[in-house]
Amino acid sequence: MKFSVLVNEGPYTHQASDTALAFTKAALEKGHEIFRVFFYHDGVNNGTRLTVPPQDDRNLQQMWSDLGAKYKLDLVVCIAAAQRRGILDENEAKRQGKDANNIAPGFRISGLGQLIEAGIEADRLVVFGD
Amino acid sequence: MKFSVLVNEGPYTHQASDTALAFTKAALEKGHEIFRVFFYHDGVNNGTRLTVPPQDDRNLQQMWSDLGAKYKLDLVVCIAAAQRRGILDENEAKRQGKDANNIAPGFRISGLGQLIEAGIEADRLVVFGD
Amino acid sequence: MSEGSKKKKFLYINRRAPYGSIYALESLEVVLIGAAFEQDVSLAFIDDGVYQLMKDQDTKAIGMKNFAPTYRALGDYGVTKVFVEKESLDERGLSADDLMELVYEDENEDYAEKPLLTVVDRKSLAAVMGEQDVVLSF
Amino acid sequence: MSEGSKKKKFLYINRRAPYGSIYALESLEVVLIGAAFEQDVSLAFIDDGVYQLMKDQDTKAIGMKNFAPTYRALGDYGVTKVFVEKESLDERGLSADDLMELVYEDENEDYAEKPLLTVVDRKSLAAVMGEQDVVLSF
Amino acid sequence: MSTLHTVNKSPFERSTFMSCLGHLQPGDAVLMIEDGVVGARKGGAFAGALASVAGACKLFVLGPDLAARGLKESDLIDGVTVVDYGGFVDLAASHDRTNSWL
Amino acid sequence: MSTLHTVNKSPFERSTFMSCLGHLQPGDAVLMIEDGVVGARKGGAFAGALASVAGACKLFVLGPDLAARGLKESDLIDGVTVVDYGGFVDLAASHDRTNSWL
Repeated sequence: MKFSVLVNEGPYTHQASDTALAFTKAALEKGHEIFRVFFYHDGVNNGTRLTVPPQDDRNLQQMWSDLGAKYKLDLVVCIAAAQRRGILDENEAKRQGKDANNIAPGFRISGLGQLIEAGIEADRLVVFGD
Repeated sequence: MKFSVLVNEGPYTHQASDTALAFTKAALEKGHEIFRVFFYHDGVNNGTRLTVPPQDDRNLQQMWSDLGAKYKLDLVVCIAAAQRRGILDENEAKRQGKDANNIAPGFRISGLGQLIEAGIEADRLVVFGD
Repeated sequence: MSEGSKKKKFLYINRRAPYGSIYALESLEVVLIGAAFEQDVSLAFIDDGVYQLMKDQDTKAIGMKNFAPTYRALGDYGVTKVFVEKESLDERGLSADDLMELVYEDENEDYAEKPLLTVVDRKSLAAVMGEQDVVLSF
Repeated sequence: MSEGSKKKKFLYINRRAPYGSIYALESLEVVLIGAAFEQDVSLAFIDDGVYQLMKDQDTKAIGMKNFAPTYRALGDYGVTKVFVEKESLDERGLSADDLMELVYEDENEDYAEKPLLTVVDRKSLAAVMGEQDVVLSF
Repeated sequence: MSTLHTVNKSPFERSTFMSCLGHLQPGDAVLMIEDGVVGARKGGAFAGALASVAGACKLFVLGPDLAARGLKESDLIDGVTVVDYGGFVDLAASHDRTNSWL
Repeated sequence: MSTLHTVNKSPFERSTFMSCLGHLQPGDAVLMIEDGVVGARKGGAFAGALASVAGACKLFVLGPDLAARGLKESDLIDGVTVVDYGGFVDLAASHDRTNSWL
C-alpha cells in the first residue's frame, strides 16, 4: 500500500517527529511504499542540519536523512512554513539575500501543492503533530 | 521595577513571542527596567536571522532585535536548547564543526544559569509559552 | 476533470482558535492552495475552531494580520461545503449570529447567492468525517 | 550563603507527562543547573506532571532517553522539597505506590534516609505556590 | 502576598484554565490572555466556574486578545476587567509573583 | 468504510480525546499514542467515557508509549489492545482513512 506522512512539529519539543519516523520505518519494513513525507508548520525544523543534540540523545535530523537515503524517500519541507521559521536551502538563501542556509541532506523545499498531491496519490495520509 | 521575561516558544506557531514582546515594550515604556529576556525551549527559534516572513506579516526576530538595540536589552538564547534546535552563533558553529551559523543580531547564546540569575536579580519574572 | 484523473474527498477540520497559534492561518493556506487541484473539498469548524469565523475580529492591537476576510473568498475558490458544529457553538455560548455572514455564488443556479456556512449537529458531522478519503485536522 | 547575597524561593511546577513533549526534561535541566545557585527550591508535580515520577518507565521502544533515574539525584543536588498533588493522582487512578521510591539523605540528621516525595492536597499546594518569589511552570 | 495568575489557553482546549482556578488563594488575580480570553464569555461552559471565584479573586482579560477574537467587553461575564498591555505590566508589578499556567 | 482515529494527547491535558470520542462512527477504531495512552488507565477519570464506546468501536494503545510512561497492559481498562508501530501501520492500512485528532 502507498502511504504519505505529514509531520507538523519540529524535533524534540513534541514527540510527533519520533512517532512519524517510527511509523514510516515500520511501514517500509512491512514492504509498503512511502510516497512522500511532508513537513509543515514547525515540522520544517526537522530539516535543519545545524542541530547538535546531546551526545546521549537521538539525532532526529540525521535519522530522517539516513532513512531517506536508505529508501530514497521524498522528504519535502513546505516553502512558506520554512521561510517563516528560517529554514533555507542554497537557492532560497540567495533569492532572499540571506548569507547562510541550513537545509539538511536529503530534504528538499517545495510548495504546499506537494502536500495535496501526497494526499491524492497515496492510499493513506497519516498525520503527526502537537 | 526590574522585570525578567522568559519566552518558551518560537515565533509565529504560538502567540507567546508576540505577547512577550508587547509586554516587554509596555514595561519599558512605563519606565520599568528589563533585566533580561531569556529564550528557552522552542523560544530559541526567535533568534535565527534566516527567517523570511510574508511581506504582509510581522517579522518577530527583527522586532526583538530592534527593541533590543533601542533599549540595550540582554537577549539570551539558552545554549542547550539552541543546540538541540539548530540555533548557533559563529563560535558555536566552529566548535561543533558546522559550516554555517544563524544567530540574529542582538541575541547572545549562554547557559541556563542566566535564567536562574534572571529570576534572582529581577523583582518579577514573567513567563510566556504554549 | 478528465475521467482518468483522481478526484478525492478532502476534509479539513479546524479545531483551534485563531491567533493564539498559527494552525488556523496555515490551515487556510492549505485549503486555498488545494483548491487548484479541483478535489471534492469540505471544511469543518468544530471545538475552538468556530472562533475562526467570529464577526468583528480586530487584530490591530495584537499586531497580527486579520485573516478572517479571507474566508469570504472560499466560494470563489470553489469551496462551498463549510460546516460549523452546533454543539461547539452551544458550549461556548455562541450562536450562528455571532459568526460572519459568508456567502457564495452558486454557478449551477445562475450564480444565486447562498449562505456558505451550514450549522450541523455533531452526529451529522461525524457522518461527514466517515465519507472522506483524506482528513486533515488543524 | 553570605548575608548580603540574595536567596529566593523558587518553585518549579511540572504539569505535563514525560516524552510526549520535552518540557519535563528541560524543566529538570533547569532544576539541576539552578541547584548551583543555592536558592530555596521546591518542586511540585501536578496534573499530568505526576506521570514523570512513574515507576518502571521503559523508553527503549520509543527510542528516547529514560530520564526518570535523574529524579533520584535531586537530593544530592540539595532539592528536598518535592510535592506531589493528591488530587492529580486520584483523578488518574494512581496512588503513591505507582511512583518511584525516591529518598534523600538529610544532612541535618546525620544523613538519615528520608522519603523525597510528599503527597499533599490541592489546597496545601496552592498555599505553597503563594509563598514563592519565583514560579516557573513547565 | 498575592499572585497574578495568567492563563493563555482556551478552557475548551486545555486543562490549564481549570487547574489555575483550582489553585487560587483569596486575593489573587487571574489574567486571561491569548486564547484564554474565550473562557470569560457569558453563557460559555466555563463561565460558571470562573464566576464562582470572582468573589475571592480579581478577574482580568487582555483587551487586544479579546478584540482579535471578535469579543467585546459586553460579551463577558460580570466582574471581569479589560486591560491593555500596560495594564498587564501594572498587574505583574502590583502582585508579588506571576504564575503562568502553561 | 471505517476510520482509524489517533489521539496523541492526554485527556487530562487536552480536549482532543473527548472530542474524538464524540465523533466516532460504529466500526471505527481509536488508537491512543504518545501522551494519549494515559487515557486508557483503569480507574482514571476518563476510563468510563472510553469504556462506553468499546462496544461499537475497537480500542488500541501504542505499546512503546505505554511502556515509556510506566504503564502495563494490566493497568488498562478491559477491551483495549496493545499494538507496536507495525500494528499501527496495519491499522492505518486496514481502515479507509486516518483522522489524527491534533
